[in-house]
Amino acid sequence: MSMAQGSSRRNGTRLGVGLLALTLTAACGGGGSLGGDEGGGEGGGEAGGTVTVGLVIPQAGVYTPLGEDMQQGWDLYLDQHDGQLGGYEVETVVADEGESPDTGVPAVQRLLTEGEVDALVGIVNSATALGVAEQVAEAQIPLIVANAGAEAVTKDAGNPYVWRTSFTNAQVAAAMGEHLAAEGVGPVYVMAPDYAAGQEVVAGFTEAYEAAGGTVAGQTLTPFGSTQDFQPFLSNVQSSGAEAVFVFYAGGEAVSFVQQYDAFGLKDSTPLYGSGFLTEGSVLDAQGESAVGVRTSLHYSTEIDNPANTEFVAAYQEAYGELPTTYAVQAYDAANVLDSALEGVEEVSGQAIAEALETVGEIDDSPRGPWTFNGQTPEQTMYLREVAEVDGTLRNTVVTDLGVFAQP
Amino acid sequence: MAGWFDANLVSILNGFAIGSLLFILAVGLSIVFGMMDVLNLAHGAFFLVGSYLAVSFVAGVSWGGFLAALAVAALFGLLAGGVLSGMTEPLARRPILDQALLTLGISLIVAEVLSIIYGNNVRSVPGPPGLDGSVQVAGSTYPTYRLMLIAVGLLLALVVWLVVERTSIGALVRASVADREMVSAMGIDNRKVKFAVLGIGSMLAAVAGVLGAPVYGARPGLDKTILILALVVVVIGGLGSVRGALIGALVIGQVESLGRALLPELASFILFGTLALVLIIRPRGLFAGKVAHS
Amino acid sequence: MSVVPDSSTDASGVGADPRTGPAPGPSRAARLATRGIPLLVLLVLLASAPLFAAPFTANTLSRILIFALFAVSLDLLVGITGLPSLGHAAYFGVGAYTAGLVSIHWTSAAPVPVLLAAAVGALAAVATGWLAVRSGGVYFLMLTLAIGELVHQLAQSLSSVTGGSNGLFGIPSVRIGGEPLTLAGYVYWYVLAVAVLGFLGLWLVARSPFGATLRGIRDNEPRMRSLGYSPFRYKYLAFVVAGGFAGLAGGLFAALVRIVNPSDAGFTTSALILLAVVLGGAGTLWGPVLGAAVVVLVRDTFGPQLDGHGPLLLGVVFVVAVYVLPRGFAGLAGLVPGRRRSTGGTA
Amino acid sequence: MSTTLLSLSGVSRHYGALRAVDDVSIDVPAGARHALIGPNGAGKSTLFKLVTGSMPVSAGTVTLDGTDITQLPEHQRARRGVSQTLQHSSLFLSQSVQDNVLLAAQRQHRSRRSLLPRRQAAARDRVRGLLVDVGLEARADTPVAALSHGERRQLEVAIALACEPKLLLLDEPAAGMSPAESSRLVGLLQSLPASVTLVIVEHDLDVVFALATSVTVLHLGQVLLTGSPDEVRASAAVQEAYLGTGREALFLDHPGSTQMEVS
Repeated sequence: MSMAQGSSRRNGTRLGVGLLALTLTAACGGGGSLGGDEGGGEGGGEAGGTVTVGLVIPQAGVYTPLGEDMQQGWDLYLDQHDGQLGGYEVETVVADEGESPDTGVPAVQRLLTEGEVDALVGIVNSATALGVAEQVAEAQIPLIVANAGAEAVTKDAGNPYVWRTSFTNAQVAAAMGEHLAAEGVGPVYVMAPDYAAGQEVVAGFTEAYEAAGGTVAGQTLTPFGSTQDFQPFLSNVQSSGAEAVFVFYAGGEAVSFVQQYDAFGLKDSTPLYGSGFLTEGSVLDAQGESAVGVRTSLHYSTEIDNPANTEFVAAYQEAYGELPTTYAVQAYDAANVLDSALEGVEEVSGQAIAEALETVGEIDDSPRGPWTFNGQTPEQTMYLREVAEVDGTLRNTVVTDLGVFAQP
Repeated sequence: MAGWFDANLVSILNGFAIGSLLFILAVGLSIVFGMMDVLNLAHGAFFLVGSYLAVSFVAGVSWGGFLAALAVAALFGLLAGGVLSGMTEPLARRPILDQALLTLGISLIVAEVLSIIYGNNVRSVPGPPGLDGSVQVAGSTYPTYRLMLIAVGLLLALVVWLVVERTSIGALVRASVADREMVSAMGIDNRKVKFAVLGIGSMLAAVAGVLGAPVYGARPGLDKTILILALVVVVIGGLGSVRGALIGALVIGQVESLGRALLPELASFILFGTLALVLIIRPRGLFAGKVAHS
Repeated sequence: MSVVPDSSTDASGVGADPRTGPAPGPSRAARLATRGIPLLVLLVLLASAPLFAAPFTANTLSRILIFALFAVSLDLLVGITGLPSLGHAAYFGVGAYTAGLVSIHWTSAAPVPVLLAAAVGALAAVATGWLAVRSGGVYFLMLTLAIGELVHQLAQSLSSVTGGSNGLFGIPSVRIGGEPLTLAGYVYWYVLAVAVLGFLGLWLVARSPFGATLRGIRDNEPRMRSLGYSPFRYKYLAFVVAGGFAGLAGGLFAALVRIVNPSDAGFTTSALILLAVVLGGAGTLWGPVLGAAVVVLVRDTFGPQLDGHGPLLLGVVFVVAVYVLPRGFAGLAGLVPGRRRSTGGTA
Repeated sequence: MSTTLLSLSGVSRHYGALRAVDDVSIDVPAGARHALIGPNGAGKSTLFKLVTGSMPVSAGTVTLDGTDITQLPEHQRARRGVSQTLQHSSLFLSQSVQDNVLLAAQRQHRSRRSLLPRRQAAARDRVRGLLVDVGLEARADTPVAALSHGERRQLEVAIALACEPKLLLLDEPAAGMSPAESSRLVGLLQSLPASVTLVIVEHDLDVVFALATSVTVLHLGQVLLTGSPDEVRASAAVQEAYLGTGREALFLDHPGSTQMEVS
């Protein structure tokens, strides 16, 4: 197609006009984009009627399994509560977050400006959460982040409209850092993928671990998204003299890492610790036997012994035929939080919901145990988990709880 | 020096395992391009089909499953290559970019169909019985399956080498790379040659997918990563050259293994850095099979 | 030096056949009427869009304009010069990061961020282009891919500057005369103004003798050498110009989305924009504008509503486009009978 | 005829054992009309490539206007005034006749960096003049792909002249032309001022003897003889060379289009 068609410029104009007509048709519902804050603040349901929630989760790309879990957690809560939150009928609008902000930000923008939603729930990717934080504030629509763990979501980029029911990367890592130092485990080699979450985990772990007297044997940030084979890095672990390894990996990298850690013989000599995502969800099945004995820290496990969790796990298994994951719990709790907030809302608006979120207080019926908002992100119990076979399936058994941690 | 060698022996060994797999994958890509100017960006997707076939036939549980997966993958690859050959035929006189876009589109569709069939979870495949453990190599633990991969890879490399360099079919292939017009002037149907070469190239990709499954597993997105590695191998080696594909695969195998072990801080840059470096020194790769593409 | 006196033959030559030579007065006016007026109408329609388009539509239109400018800058390489690049997003990304950093750390007063974005985009092309344009064909494709991946990786790793994979967030709104532009409609007008100037710049480059030289290199590089042109120098210059305009588009992107992340400089963005160029019809400048519109609509507007089957739709678009639109939308327009201009072309 | 414009000294081009051009030395004075003749495979086209720089020499030096240009790349030689028409037509097929010539003319008329179309007027005037000269004025807007073979040869000449050459190398310019086109071409070449030095390879000896002031005969890559047209006609050695190739008919009049050149 490199041959120029130098003589058809005029036709382009005609097609261009056609395109414009197309976009105008698409815009027929709009009323101009120069007005004040009509972007959605006025949208939504009437009092006592419905509340429209935008569920923004990955339906394509590498994060799709997380999106599926979150959808199921969200749906389960609604099913258990007759499709109502705080007395309002809930209408859920699902949008595909995709893999990166390139797809996630427009998806949110679309919901904000024409989906007429009253609140947003979801967001796996931290960059997407950070990219929309200011926009949700401008549109005065609260966003309840149900996964993205970047510290900045509720700090540097935080505002009254951005809430989180999940965790922060450093929060999870710091719990393990304190624990390993207290147990006298070390020196520890630290590994994580070379992207923002990995860097936050490494920093969070190292800070907590060294503050409590631990010694780091070395650290490596591995190329993110292009590392299939961890052997080259594992050989550096072996020569560093480390007594234990702490890592943060998720998804395909978590599977490769845990399997190769076993296959190259490190599992027998050097115990493996990690942030909980290393063995969370479907990756655990793929890791198989290699994962047994791996210890991780996280704010949830299916094996937590409390009535809310027992009931939740049973209901989830019945509904979907599989064990819940922390991603499902985060979305489930987002629904729970909205439920409490909407109780006190007289007339549904984004602003009213955001204000009501301030007064939610302790969530005492969460499967993860009671937790509260602190700085609009959970202050919650961290659990030390160990992978073991229970009833023929691999699970993250709870060894002990590590105490309550806020966002560091 | 001996100490250094001992410390990095496993990395070097591992580089050969990766290199072997990459060669099986890349040689088809290279020859197809050299002969037919078809830049097959669906190559990675065919690899992933092979990996998922390994999942389907539970290749890790028995040798029967493993061999069945290999056979079905080979058959699939032949058929897919044949179909692709037919699909690219109307584009033969169009710029390379058109075929690249077509095959990129096909790879997106294949990957999406795979994710509909198999879901989006990461799947792992153990090695077949007897190869799923690890052995001691010079004091270090090394997975047995990867040792076999080196052997199979080198064996396949030898077979492809012999076929291309020593048989009449190979002579035809080499002549096609060097001068396509001359070959068609000799009365040989270019389309048949293309059909065969694309079929065999795609077959090798799917077979590599099965062979690679116990190492890389099967997951969405693996096709892209693998395709880029194979493209780098092919370009470093020189398009259309079997020898280039072999050297390129071994170089990239070591870069991805030994290189990353020695320079972990630069691990993210080392692959494309190597590519850029080779092309600065040799703008047409190490063993250009063809003088010019314009 | 004039080899043959041409003053006498000149007049008769032109007079003998009115189709040759520069258009005399009436034909020029007619051309203005047939081409200028629809263009003017289009511009007026585009400019008035925010008056009746919803914010999301204005936002989508802004995206389309930005990707259109980006696609046209790539068309200068792919269509005009014959250099298919798979790493053009590198310069788009460099421009976006530049504009973002300038806005955060210095000023977001228009047009400073976008101008600097264009300048730094061009500088990045100066630094990397000499390497890429030495080779041709698939090697050029792969080298640009490598450059793009290296820039992407750099953006990922230099997290203290770029924010790494979290992206560069918190980019303040563009300011005009001290007033921040927050509403979608005003941002759209800003994007429209800069993009139209960008299109004009690229159009002038493509129509100039420099553009003609690039086409000559595309069609027959050895011959250009024998005419006294150094293809390397021209290809390099084209690469730098294209990088500068891609940087400009990136600067606008940062102003619109107000977050920049490494994937904006990566392979996926490069491949998409190349698709836009080919879909629209390489070498026509206006074709890629339509291609970019389709790509943006498919990926950002329809894609998120397909339950995750956006990539499937994209794949089908690729395959169908290659067969149904062999010359892109431009080729489609060329099929309309009786539309070929017969007046002397200058392109 | 005083100064030497083009000087070849010991110029050779080897392909392994094959010597396509072997130790050729020729001096072409400024303003000369110099013809190169010889049987097929004599190395005429290869010699042209060595002069234009599209092929490097294996040995020897090429001097233009007193400057050694042996190491200069092709495009820089073109800038110093070396221009050529190629034996195998090498045009920009997708572009119009006018634009083809413009590509050559714009480099001369100091306008190649100007963005505004108005500034290109000088180059356009020159193009129009040249198209009239070669007889293609009616075809200015035709795409080259639609031209006949003879018309393409005419266009080649226009492009070569648009480079405003000091040294114009013509490789079988009349091949494939009708007698009328051919004589028009001869007229055009004859009208070129003395500031243009011509070197022409041509099988049509009518054309050669109508134009040439001096002739070099090449045989098997070597210079057999350089002299005036009359000397060449009379030379026994030249007759011998042609007879030896079984090409007795060469000195008879015949159209050049049947010639196949191997170089």
